[in-house]
Amino acid sequence: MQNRVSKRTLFGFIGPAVFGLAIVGIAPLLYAVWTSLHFFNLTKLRQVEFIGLANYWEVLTDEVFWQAMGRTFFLLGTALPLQIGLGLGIALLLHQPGLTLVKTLCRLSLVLPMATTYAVVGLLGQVMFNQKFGVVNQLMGGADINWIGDPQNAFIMIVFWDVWQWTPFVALVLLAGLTMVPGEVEEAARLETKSWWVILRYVQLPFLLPGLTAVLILRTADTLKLFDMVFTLTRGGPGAATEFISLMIQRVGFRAFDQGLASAQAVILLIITIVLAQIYIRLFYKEV
Amino acid sequence: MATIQIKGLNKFYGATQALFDVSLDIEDGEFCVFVGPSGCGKSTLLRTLAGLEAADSGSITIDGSDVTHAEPADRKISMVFQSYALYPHMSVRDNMDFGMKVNRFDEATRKERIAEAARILQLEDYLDRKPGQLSGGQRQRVAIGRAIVKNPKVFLFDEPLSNLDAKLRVQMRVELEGLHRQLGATMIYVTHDQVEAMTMADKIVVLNGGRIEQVGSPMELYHAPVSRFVAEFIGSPAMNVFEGRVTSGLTLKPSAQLVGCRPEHFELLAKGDGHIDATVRVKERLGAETLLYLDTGRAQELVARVDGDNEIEVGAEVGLGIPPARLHQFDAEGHALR
Amino acid sequence: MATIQIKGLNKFYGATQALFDVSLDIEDGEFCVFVGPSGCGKSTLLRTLAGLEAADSGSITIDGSDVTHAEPADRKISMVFQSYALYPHMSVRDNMDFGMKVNRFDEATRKERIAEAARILQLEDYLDRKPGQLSGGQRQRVAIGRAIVKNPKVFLFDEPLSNLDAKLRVQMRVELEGLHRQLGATMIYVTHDQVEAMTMADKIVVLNGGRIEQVGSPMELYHAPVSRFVAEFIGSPAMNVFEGRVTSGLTLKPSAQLVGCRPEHFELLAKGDGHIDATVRVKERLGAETLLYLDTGRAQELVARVDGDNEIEVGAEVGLGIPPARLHQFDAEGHALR
Amino acid sequence: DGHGWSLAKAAEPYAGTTVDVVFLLRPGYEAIEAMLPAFEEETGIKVNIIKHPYENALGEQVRDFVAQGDLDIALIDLVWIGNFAENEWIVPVEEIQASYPDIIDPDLDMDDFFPLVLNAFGGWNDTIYGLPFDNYSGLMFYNRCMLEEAGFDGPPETWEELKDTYGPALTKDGKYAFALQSKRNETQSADSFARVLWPFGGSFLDDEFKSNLMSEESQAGLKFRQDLMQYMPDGIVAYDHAETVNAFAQGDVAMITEWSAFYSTVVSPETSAVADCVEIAPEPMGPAGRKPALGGFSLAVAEQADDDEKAAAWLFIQWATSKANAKEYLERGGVPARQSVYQDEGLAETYKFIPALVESWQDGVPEFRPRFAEWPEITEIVQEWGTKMMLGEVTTEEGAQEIGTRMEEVLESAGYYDGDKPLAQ
Amino acid sequence: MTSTRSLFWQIVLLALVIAVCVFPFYWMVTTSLKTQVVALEAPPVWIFEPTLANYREALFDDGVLRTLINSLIIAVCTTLLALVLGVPAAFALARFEFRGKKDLWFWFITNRMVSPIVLALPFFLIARNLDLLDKHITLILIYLTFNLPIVIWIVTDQFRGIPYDLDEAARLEGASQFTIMRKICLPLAMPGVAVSAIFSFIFSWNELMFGLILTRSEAKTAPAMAVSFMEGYNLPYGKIMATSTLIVIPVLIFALIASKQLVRGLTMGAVK
Ligand SMILES: Nc1ncnc2c1ncn2[C@@H]1O[C@H](COP(=O)(O)OP(=O)(O)OP(=O)(O)O)[C@@H](O)[C@H]1O
Ligand SMILES: Nc1ncnc2c1ncn2[C@@H]1O[C@H](COP(=O)(O)OP(=O)(O)OP(=O)(O)O)[C@@H](O)[C@H]1O
Ligand SMILES: [Mg+2]
Ligand SMILES: [Mg+2]
Repeated sequence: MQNRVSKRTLFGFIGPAVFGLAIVGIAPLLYAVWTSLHFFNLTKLRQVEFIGLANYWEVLTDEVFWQAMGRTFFLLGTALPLQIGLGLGIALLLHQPGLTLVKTLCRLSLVLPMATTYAVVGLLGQVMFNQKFGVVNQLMGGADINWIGDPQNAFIMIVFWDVWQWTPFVALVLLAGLTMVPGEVEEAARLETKSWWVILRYVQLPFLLPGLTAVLILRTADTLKLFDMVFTLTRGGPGAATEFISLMIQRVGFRAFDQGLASAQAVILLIITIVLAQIYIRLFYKEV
Repeated sequence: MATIQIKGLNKFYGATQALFDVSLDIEDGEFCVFVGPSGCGKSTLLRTLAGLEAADSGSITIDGSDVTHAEPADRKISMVFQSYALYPHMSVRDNMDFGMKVNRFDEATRKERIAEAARILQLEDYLDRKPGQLSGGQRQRVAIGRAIVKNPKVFLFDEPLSNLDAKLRVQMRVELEGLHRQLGATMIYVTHDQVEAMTMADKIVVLNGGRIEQVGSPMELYHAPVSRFVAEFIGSPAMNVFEGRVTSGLTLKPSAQLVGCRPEHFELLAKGDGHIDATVRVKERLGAETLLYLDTGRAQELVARVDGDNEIEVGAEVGLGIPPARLHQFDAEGHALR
Repeated sequence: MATIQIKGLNKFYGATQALFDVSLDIEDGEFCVFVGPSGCGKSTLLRTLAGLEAADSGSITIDGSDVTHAEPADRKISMVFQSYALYPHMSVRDNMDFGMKVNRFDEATRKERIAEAARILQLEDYLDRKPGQLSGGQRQRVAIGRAIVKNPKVFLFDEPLSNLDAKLRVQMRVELEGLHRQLGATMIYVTHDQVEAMTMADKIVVLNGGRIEQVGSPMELYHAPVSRFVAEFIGSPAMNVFEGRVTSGLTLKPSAQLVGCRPEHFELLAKGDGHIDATVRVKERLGAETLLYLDTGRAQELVARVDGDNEIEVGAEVGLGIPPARLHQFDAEGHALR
Repeated sequence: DGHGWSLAKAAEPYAGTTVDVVFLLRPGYEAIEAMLPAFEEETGIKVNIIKHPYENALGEQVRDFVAQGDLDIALIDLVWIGNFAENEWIVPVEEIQASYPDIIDPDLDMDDFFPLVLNAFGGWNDTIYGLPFDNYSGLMFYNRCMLEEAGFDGPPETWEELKDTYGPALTKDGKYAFALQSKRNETQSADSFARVLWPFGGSFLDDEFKSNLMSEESQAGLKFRQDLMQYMPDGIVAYDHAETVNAFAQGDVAMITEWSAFYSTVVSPETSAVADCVEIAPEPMGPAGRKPALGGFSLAVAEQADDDEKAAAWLFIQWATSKANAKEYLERGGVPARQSVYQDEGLAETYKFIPALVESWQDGVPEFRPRFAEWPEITEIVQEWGTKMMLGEVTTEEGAQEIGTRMEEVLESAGYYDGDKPLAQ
Repeated sequence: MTSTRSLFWQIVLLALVIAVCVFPFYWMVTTSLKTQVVALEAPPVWIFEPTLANYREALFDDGVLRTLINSLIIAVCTTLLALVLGVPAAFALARFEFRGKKDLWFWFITNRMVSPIVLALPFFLIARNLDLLDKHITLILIYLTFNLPIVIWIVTDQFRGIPYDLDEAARLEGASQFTIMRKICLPLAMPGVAVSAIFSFIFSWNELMFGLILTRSEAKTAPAMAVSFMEGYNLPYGKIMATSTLIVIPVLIFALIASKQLVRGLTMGAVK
């Protein structure tokens, strides 16, 4: 296929999107880069001055920043495998033939977590995980677990909600990938082996890779951006147990009002995200 | 190598029945072809044999052991799919290797068998390519190679040549026949191309609407079809079947309603000399042979097949003779009368 | 209705050249078939004619006007794709209507033309169905209908029958021929099935590796191929071509290296009576005819085509006679010698 | 009235003006909101209230002032005043008085405000900007029934006593002696960290504005908090006001030190299971005295408002904090800062917190939390390391060291150490 | 070839998935029907006398209704805008040859990765200068930064899956590229368009940070409203859950209606 169109046609199609994104996306971003090179404290706007890379230096040498970063990647490293594992399980379950009604029901209920507002998840978490009147402790046989006030438990709780909310998305993406496997190819493999694992690993997985890459990119970006749910659930506490990178940036930028520093943090975060996305694409994405 | 017994097989898809009480014996080393129109249940029967579909009743025995409820992987069969079903992300070598690897064959055996299959199928130069980089014929051979290396008791083919062009189809047909001779394995082959059926089969099974219509050797089916359906299905162009009463001078059985004659069996005579008169409407020259489309003045057009050099002109009026040995007779329900 | 002149066409895909200096004249109302092996440039030539690919040099004239740089839509041609390319979300009616609608034909004309096309193609009952609800043959007809309603000067077909099964292919072939007669339009038809080429073409263009190998009527190509390539390409099974020196008793031209004889032209004689001796290795019975695969003791196997009733046995030793009129001779480069 | 001044008349030129103000979701604000129709009717001024939780209120206002937005009135927590004043986002009261002599209520009587409260909430660098509006003092709420059951006939006098005597006696059967809201937000720095600093003689800063957290006194206070935690519920570091008040109201905790504003919650049978047992006392004393927590808000006219809006804004502030309305405000759940209203003996019967409140407003520490512009940054640091300290992730020394270093960095870059800025807090 | 036993386990697992997905939602709804006293009862009660008071209060006293309408306007408009801008761009990425295509694609996707915290303040200041604060249009525009990439990502992929033959057939008939997109490819890419519309809607509807910072009252969004009840002083759990329920219901209805398309549209095939 070969489809070279005139510049005018091409521009007619992509122009509006590029233009639109440039305005709403690039302009503020450039502004943020500009602020990151300045001492820029909202409550001290008279003292704005160019300070070069000093903010970046401060971020890069700030232990707390890297702790938050490490915590964020720890969350990613805990939640994402769970989401992929459970999502894959659910996708495989839904991919089996038969039981149409239950499966339709299941697919519909998968939509529920995805549709739930992130901030609401946090609020709901406060209600359900409350040590005293929370239903979670009740369901665990009247356990007296302090979820929100204990650093470790609070982290587990965040993982739980992240997994609850995003596993359905992963499941649906993987299910879509599974349906891309030609039926006869799957059957050819079934003639060779009884093991579902072998079929998954050698036959279905290659078809799942594009979807998995998409999941990796989106989930990584979203985890690095994760804010609403944690903000409404623990606000980063107790201590710094759930202070992920975005909460930290928000704290620096909007509570301590040091926008220069916050912008530098955010720019570094963005660079990390983009590098990771590129790595994912290089590493995992193979065209079937 | 194995014999296969199918007994009273019924298969439903939801409410629709795809197979009706199918029973069939296939000998060890036989090349058995399933033919029939689209939707008649050929694939269903094959897939039920393979275990990809569960039989609703009846039994399947391969090599003496009942496999009706066995897993596909346990039936010691290989299957070649219409779409080839190659693993798109694996090289030719890995495609062939996969089945052996997952079944933990040792390295040496695997290498050896792949080399052997590649030699037989002339795939040596392509072992490291991906299926996407192969032509249709080559893919087909890879699919067959994948089947061979398993050393199965039974090969199943579901219209393996239907995606190939005519030339390649002929070539692959010959290759498959050679393979059958070479391996001596039992092979079951689904097609709706009766040239394939005729040339390859030891035994042809004609299916119609989920039921077995006739089982026999190619020549049995060609010369002695048990029904109008089989008569018209086998042979190309199809047998001319028409009402008996339009002929003159033929002795027909009392219950014969319809008579049939293959295009290649008409004798072209002068007008009035044969059993029916007709006018040549279209002449189709195929090189080695020529087809004549003949207008009898009735709704039904007849086809005659003559030599490539035949000089008869469009518009010529001829008489068609039917040699008695070539005459087929059918009753009102389409059953052949002998 | 239109004549087509192609002059010195070259076409590159990146660095690879797909067409080499192709020149060709097609008469008004002619049915012209492009044949050739896979990858020889048939589709490329057709698509360049249609304007879907731009020519790198050379010119295309349709009906006297130079269209080399015209938009596809301005060339007054219709094209039927191998995959049909029906719009899956539109009904049959809308599929046919689409082109007229975007070209702002008035309502009455559109209705009339669709009705007319549906009548010709017997699609009246299916006008409101979606392509997904049609059989292969019906889809094919819709694709043709979509081409017809535009009332084009030229029809282009790119392997339109290759997705159909053998039976349907024969049927559609006859329908297409009828259509050609009926419309009298210039048609260009790509295929690699030479049965199609032989039966349908007024003129066959044989392409090989991006070059035109021979242009001529079917019988010209069958009887007088200009090269070994054409000789082997036209006719099924292919012409037997083998070294001249293995024969005895034939008068060959001095530069003749290779001789050829079609399977249907061998005379079966007693051993030693013909020009070559051979042993029957395989006998393939196709019903109306039988193919004999003959071992001459050399690497090359010969094929002979005999009557369906021929009684010769596998293992029999025979002599093969080549009637002088049926003998083809080629020089070392494969050019035919006359 | 006698002066010939009336609200209606003063407001006449400004009728139809709308003033925008940020309010919190707290009883004091609900009280004014309920009283508002009277004001609007009388003046024709429309007050547009934008509600935010405390945690968002500062950011919201800062952004608005930075962007020269719509807010005509600033709602100022006492720790924000330095920030607002130094950025000149708010107008000094004197300036209003000079510019708009006609709208000044002759009954304004600035001296009637508790001086401590007026200066701390509304004043910066000897200038008064805002009038105290929603006013708190730290009080001790205790459950008389639980204490009596354990054999105490009154609340502890000192923090030591609370820990050593009341703690063990009241912590049992899933009940706890005490709860100190310590969530990682302003409660950590204001309600928890600062609360143990001052009574033990500690402070955030010394006279040179260097960290004083490593001093013996500061450390004593912080260590005391660690020791006290054994008598507090688990997860106290996740306790905001709501959890703390709730635990007290459900009878799970015997004593809390909370803002006066929660009085209505703990004595209302609708929200409290222990309404009948609630008693109020001043916060316990430490080695350095009582030094109770001090907090509250003032309202000030925003510099960015146009002339009419400024006048209208002042009229509203003046009305909301007026002597005349103080009683109604109190009865509707607010806590006024007018001395006159508390002279009414009858009220102290109904509102048991009044004596303790009045007492604490006599000698509080205005810089209980430093009120300079850097507080928003510093409070974040204190919140982070204060909670880590409580969780045992760092020792009190390590935490204090960390806070000190970071705090000094902030103050350094703010220019306090090279004499650019006066050492005002 | 599924035995009864494996069928049983399948049902058990599916039921478990359904239960885990649905339970929090169920709890949210039931809590929203509790009075504050019931909501705080420990251990929590499952059977109680439901009250609609929380809804009444949220909807009519606190103005949640208004914020829901705001959210609806914003989410619908930004979704439509993202589709209008994104679908043609996706078509160009899927169908046209031009230099820098991959880079352009990646740049589009990159926008999805930018943390809203970076953009919020600059956007706030810009919007302030243009007098766009607290206006629907501001959020509609800024939400493009995460909706447009999603639309382009999913729809490009869908367009790629449509046989190119169809384009050529239409071109031969004289259809312009725009007609080809609108009449031929778009109807066939509907699953992808629907999915990207769902996601755009969900992401916009759920967005909190921009909503908090760029709106105040006129254009205040529902999530910003829900969070604004979170005063540390006395959490009205019932009311918060009632608001939450009101927020979740519309997007849920929308998502359930379109859920059929979800799997077909989510192939995410071509990352390149
Ligand atoms: N998965 C299925 N669900 C429902 N019906 C089916 C299914 N597979 C096949 N059928 C039906 O069963 C019958 C037999 O189908 P089958 O595929 O065996 O035919 P076939 O002879 O292989 O046809 P073809 O030559 O077209 O491949 C048909 O009527 C078909 O519609
Ligand atoms: N888009 C393309 N880009 C690069 N090379 C191409 C492209 N299309 C065709 N070719 C090459 O051009 C040559 C001619 O291809 P073309 O499709 O015309 O062959 P064909 O005769 O139609 O073959 P077939 O019978 O397989 O359809 C082939 O070598 C092919 O690989
Ligand atoms: Mg089939
Ligand atoms: Mg082609």
